[in-house]
Amino acid sequence: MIINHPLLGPRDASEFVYKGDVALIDRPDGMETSLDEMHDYLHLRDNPAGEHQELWYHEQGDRSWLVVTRNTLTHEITNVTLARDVARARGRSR
Amino acid sequence: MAEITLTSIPCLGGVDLRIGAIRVLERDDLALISVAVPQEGEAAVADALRSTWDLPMPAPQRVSTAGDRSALWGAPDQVLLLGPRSTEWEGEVAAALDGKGYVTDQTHAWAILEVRGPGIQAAFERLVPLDLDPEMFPPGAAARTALEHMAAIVLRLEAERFLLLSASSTAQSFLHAVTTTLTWYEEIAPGA
Amino acid sequence: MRVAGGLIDRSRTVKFQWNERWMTGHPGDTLASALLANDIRLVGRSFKYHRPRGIFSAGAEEPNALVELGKGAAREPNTRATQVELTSGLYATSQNHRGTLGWDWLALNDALAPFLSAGFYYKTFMWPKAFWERIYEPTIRAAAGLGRLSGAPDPDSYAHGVLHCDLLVIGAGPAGLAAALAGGRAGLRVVLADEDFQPGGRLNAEQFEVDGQPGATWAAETARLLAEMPRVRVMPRTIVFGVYDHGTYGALERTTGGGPRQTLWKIHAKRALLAAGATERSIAFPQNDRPGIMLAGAVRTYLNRFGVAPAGRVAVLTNNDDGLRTAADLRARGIEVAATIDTREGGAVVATRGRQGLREITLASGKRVRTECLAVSGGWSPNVHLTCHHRGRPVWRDDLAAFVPGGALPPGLSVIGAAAGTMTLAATLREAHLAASTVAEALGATQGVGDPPRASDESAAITAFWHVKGQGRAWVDLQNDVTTKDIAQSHLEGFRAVEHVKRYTTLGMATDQGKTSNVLGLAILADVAGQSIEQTGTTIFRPPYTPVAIGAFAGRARGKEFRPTRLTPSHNWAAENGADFVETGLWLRAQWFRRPGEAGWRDSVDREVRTVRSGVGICDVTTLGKIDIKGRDAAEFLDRVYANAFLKLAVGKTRYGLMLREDGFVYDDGTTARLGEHHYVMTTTTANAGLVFQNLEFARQCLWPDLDVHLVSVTDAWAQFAVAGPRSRALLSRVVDGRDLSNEAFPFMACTKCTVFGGTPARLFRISFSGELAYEIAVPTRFGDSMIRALMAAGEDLEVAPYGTEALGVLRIEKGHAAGNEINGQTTARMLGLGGMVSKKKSAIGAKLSEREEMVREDGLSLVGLRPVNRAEMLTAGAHFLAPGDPADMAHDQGWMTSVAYSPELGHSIGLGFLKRGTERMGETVRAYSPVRGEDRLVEVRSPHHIDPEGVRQRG
Amino acid sequence: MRFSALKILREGLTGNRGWTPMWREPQPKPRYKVLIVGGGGHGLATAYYLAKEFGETDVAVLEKGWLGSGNIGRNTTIIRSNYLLEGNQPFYEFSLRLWEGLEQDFNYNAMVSQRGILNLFHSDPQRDAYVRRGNAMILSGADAVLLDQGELRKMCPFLDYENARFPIQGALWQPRGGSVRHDAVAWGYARGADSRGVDILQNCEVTGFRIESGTLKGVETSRGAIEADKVVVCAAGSSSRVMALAGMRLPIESHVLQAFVSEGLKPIIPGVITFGAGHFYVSQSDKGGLVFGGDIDGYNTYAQRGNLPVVQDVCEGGMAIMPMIGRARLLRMWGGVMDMSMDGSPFIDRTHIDGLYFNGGWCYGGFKATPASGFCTAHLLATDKPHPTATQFRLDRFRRGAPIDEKGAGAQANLH
Repeated sequence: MIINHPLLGPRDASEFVYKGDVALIDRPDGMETSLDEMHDYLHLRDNPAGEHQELWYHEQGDRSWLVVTRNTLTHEITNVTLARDVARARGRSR
Repeated sequence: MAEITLTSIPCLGGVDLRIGAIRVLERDDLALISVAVPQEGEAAVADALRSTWDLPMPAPQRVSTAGDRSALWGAPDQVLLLGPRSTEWEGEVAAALDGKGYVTDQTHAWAILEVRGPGIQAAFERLVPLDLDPEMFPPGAAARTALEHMAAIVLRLEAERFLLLSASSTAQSFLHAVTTTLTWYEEIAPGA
Repeated sequence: MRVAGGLIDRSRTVKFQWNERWMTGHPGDTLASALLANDIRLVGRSFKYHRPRGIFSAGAEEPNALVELGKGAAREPNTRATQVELTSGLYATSQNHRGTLGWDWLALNDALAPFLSAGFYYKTFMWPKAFWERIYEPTIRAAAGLGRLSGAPDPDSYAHGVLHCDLLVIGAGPAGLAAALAGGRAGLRVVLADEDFQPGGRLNAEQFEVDGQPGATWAAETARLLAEMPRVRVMPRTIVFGVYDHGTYGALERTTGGGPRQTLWKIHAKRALLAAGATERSIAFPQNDRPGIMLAGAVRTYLNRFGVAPAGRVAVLTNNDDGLRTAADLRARGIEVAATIDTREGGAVVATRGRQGLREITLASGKRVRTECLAVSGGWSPNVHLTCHHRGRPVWRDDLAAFVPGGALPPGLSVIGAAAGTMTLAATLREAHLAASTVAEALGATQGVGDPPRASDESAAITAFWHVKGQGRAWVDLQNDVTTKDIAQSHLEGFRAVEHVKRYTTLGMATDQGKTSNVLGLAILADVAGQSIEQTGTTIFRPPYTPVAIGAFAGRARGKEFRPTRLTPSHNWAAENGADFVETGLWLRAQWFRRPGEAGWRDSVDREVRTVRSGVGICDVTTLGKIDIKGRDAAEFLDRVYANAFLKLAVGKTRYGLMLREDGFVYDDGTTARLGEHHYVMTTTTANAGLVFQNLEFARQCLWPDLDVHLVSVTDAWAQFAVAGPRSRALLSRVVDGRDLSNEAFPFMACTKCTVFGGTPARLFRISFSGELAYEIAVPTRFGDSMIRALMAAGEDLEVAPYGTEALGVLRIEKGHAAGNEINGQTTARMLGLGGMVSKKKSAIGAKLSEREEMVREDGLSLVGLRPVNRAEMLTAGAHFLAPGDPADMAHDQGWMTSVAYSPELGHSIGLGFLKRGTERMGETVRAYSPVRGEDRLVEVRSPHHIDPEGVRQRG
Repeated sequence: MRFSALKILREGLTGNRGWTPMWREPQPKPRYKVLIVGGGGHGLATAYYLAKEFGETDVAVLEKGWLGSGNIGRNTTIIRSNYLLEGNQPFYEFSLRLWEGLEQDFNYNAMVSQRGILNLFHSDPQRDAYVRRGNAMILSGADAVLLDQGELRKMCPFLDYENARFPIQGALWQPRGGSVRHDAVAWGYARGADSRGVDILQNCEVTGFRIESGTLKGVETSRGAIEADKVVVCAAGSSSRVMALAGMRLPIESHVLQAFVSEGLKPIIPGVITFGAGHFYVSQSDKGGLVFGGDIDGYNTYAQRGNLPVVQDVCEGGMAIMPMIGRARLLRMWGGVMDMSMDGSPFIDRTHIDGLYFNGGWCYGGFKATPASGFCTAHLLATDKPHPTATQFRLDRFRRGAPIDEKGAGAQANLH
């Protein structure tokens, strides 16, 4: 696979480490989080057969975490963005 | 214990060899300093680099150069400064940045090989996974990648002159990978 | 036998050996053509019945002519003689026979064939039960298999490479050459790969003309033109074997000359054109498997390209016009055509004779014809293989009686020429030219592509004909001995899905992957089932297109180069000083330092431990992960990634940090030192250094993107040494420049930047893994070698000695520090006795889920120390704990021994382990039961802190 | 029809014309007591044991393609019971025992071949971990032998003892481990279930569940609606997709595991061998092919194919321990879609929907589990109680904090 890094251009996927569903960004922080919320965040995945947004880490590159939109049936990649930007857009900050 | 002073020993013993037409030598004379750019601090770092050394901020996958100093793009919030090795430089960089960036000397984390000579781009086809076509990777380009299971930075100085950086702990394995590649290239395409 | 013509170099002779006989051929020959030139007809045996087999094809589709190449460690089994370039001294032998090739005892199977029909083995060999493994299976295994591996390491090397191009053209036949030419003229970066050593494909095998020249001449000329284009790379001997994601193609190049035997290329191509041609298939008729029965196109290849006639007299059986050309070409070379049998005119072959080589065929009319070769053409199947690698499904075309590419092709791949079902030359050339022009335009090329090459279209009309029904077996898969009867039986038994038939009969599962048999088998199945081929479906092809050596996939990564080796800065010094090294992840670390007079490793380790406990020892601990953490929010960041509190760590202080995974289990531990207002240095375990860094990056980029915190791995930047033992302060006081190291000025857990030996920058930490007064001192890596020598010199009068990982382990077990054996990803902080460290005041990573009910059970496991009741006994790790008197079963399992050591200080063996309710059971005796070691010991439960439980020494 | 040597002899002498179909091709009935979604190994085994052990024959197996077309048709055929944890080991030992009597039980030769499995170790800590594992195996009634390098050399002289990057110190050996002809398992179970009255409905894809106020009523399929009292989903690889039709989210990701087979070779590898310092395992089939594999590709996918880096990684592992295979050629590579669970262990459990049961999350260990999985699922369906060896395969175990995490990799599916 080739991941088209938004800053570095196409790179072989073997330079990257895969983590999984982009929802892992949405960690329920804070003391008032319930065990169930935390359980669901960590364990339950949509696992779609089709378009999937997922986290990849450019370990053998610039160490950026990326959000890759990839079809799990065809492996076609339609979008790649820096995860930091996605995280901010999803409301994460400090 | 004033009578003892420590000496710096090159990672690869200052290796300098020729394989066919290609020369491989260790560059133990270079220093590498990481400058991390604080949140919202990019302009300040850029100012400092420009005003102190006339170094522009490098674009991704590129190197900017002024005299014997270069700045490599390292990550979205990191610049790597490459220059002549001296004990003072980290201090100099820290002084120049004056708190505008976080400075970490990385000189000793890396072993640096200079590899140059005719045919090098073809030889590197069996080593470097990047597209080294001059249109894609011209002199002044630099990229981090992995080769033979080792992290590396590949920097093109001239059309047929590269710097290869590898972690200092794997320097021996890295050198082996490079020399094997060049030896094979010589055997497969003698004199090319 | 040789005839005139061909593309071989008759001015030179090449000597080679076949089954220990010296023979000659010419440069340009394949092993197969040279064997035929030497009138060798019998070359192998089939898999199941050990039927005699002769050369069947002239290419990658060869099912029969599999040979062992080379001898000794270099022996290469199952090599298709049709693809072996003849070289001087080549050594080839036949394979898969017991006895000689001519007298193969296993041919007895053929006589038993009625009882060995499809799937027979599923229905028998079940009684008595024990006989399967003792008798039946060993017998079957010994008879099965094809060639032999040498059993010795492959003596050759293999390279890997990566190529990038605009256009990859797969196949250098007429379509591929025309496409590459157009692409090259347009200025594209083109790679033209072909499995053959001679570009041209079928042009070399036929009598066609292109641009007014003989086809082979045009091919050679075009290849030369292409090779001169700077952005075009012509790669003969290169087989593109697989299509992977996003325009990545796997290709294998057989290297000539020195260096690696083969290069495995990963080719990244923006576009690719598949010009892989087509493969001829046979017709099923009774006894159609004899040596001498060949594909008609292959006969033309041998004749026109190699100047070889398979026999002096040849008959032709065809269902299409292309097959008829074989007869014409034979006649043109003066070879007698014994019969031309066209199924479209009702012709058929109903029987054949000649056990080890064809002698005679019987026609439908009953007429017997003497012939030593029968050239058969059942039509051509486009080589759609690569189009299926993304699970595209070929579609049937009745007019061609063939499958053509269909379904979803791999993105960026188009198909041209015969591979696309374009079966005539002029049309192929036009199509290829157009396809390359389209690619050039799409990629924005501006230069002209020139005109397409010209040729005339020959006739390729075909009327499907598959099967001559009659007496005797008719083979479909020649290598695996699958006959039409097997397919019929499979259908009878309910195996009706194509995949069921394939799996039940083994059709198409031989080394040729059914290149000549799949479509024929499918047609037979359709016939048996009374349905069309379309309704019957098809199997798809998987990579690789042709088999690829495992060594080629591995490349250089073998032996000591399997993975890179990381060396510590003191490696050379250690090697000079008697160190034995041990692999720790990628690192090589000194395990112990053997001194003269020490009989075994235990002597060395015991001495090293005593040195640390009573004097001063030095250990290279560079391998621990080191991460510089900087930024305005570094403290806040650390407080969130560590389970224990970090906000209030003062500058100049170090703290033990416990890191959990988000699921609440312990991930890693280490110390973090605050060297400046916004500067920390974190240490991780050796094993987890990379993973922890990755997780920290995740936390800073994805969880809290606006924290100002920055990470740099400095593991390789600093040579770090533990200096441990009561005399460590004395030693370091001589080393560190101008600093008071007294307990008051530099207490336990202090840290500082400093210089050593008159100015070399350093970092000093007062931390202890051994439980003794101890420090770790770091200098820039290149000074590491000098540093260890200087430390040893400076401490000579203190009797300083180095210690290795083994002593390090003993020291930490004595002290009761958990390490990798305890922190293995299944451990909670509570189990380690560190439950209290997990702060409830903050939602650090893992804090929440560490509270789950099963993880806080009162009767859970906890870390304890152990010693043998009989102090003379040696404990071993991995023993399970049982209460004395309990039965030894899973239900009564109470934990296990994680680590053991011999404590020179205590004079007996000690251990650490996890025991149910362990903390409540001090003083109890339990069984340490290790049946795989044949051990069963009584051990006493005690505190994990075997020595100095109050920690006086490290604070002293 | 009962198979025997005599039957083969008789048929051979009469032209092999008397064989009959292995299974019927029935039309779906409007209603069954039990529906099994998935005609792979686990689904067919469940049907077989339901009929044979629990007398329940009002059962249909719904298979979207041809029977055995899932992972039972694309795996590396290894059987073993060399697990570490209490939640797993007794179950896999039960499975191995069922394998040992399987062929006589269902009168079909699936070539269960107990030539042993060797787990190589390369360091002292790894040896210690294998000692712990071997002891756990013995405590649960399985067999385990610790081999030092000398003993290993006698069994496998071809391993690289001299020049390996990670020295081969010895192995944990389970003599009863081995391999099985995988397709034959599906066929044997299908035949056994069919002959007891179970309907195997091929080309019958489940497209929805009928659930009324928390109770399952039946399923919609490509061949019409079918009512049932109980439905169990045994569709590993597609578990998330199928269970999503019932509105459930699972602690599972789908990943591809590639597998490889070489050209046929004369026998050279005695049993199963696994590399302890990299990703590689290998055995040699009765036909002579080296059957091998390694790690999953590591990204979510439903495509039954993988990519080159893992192919290379696996072959590197092979060359690292047995450099003689350099000249053996890789003949075929393929991929199977795995249910990778968050702790690497499976589920056999009820769901919160009355009448809906779930069997999945087998990661890449599903083949060896086939008999016990079928048996325990049948047990759960028939008695509504978990089988004693499968009590921990619960869907709520992460909520309770009781993962069965053999590798200690945590809630990261692709690391198991």
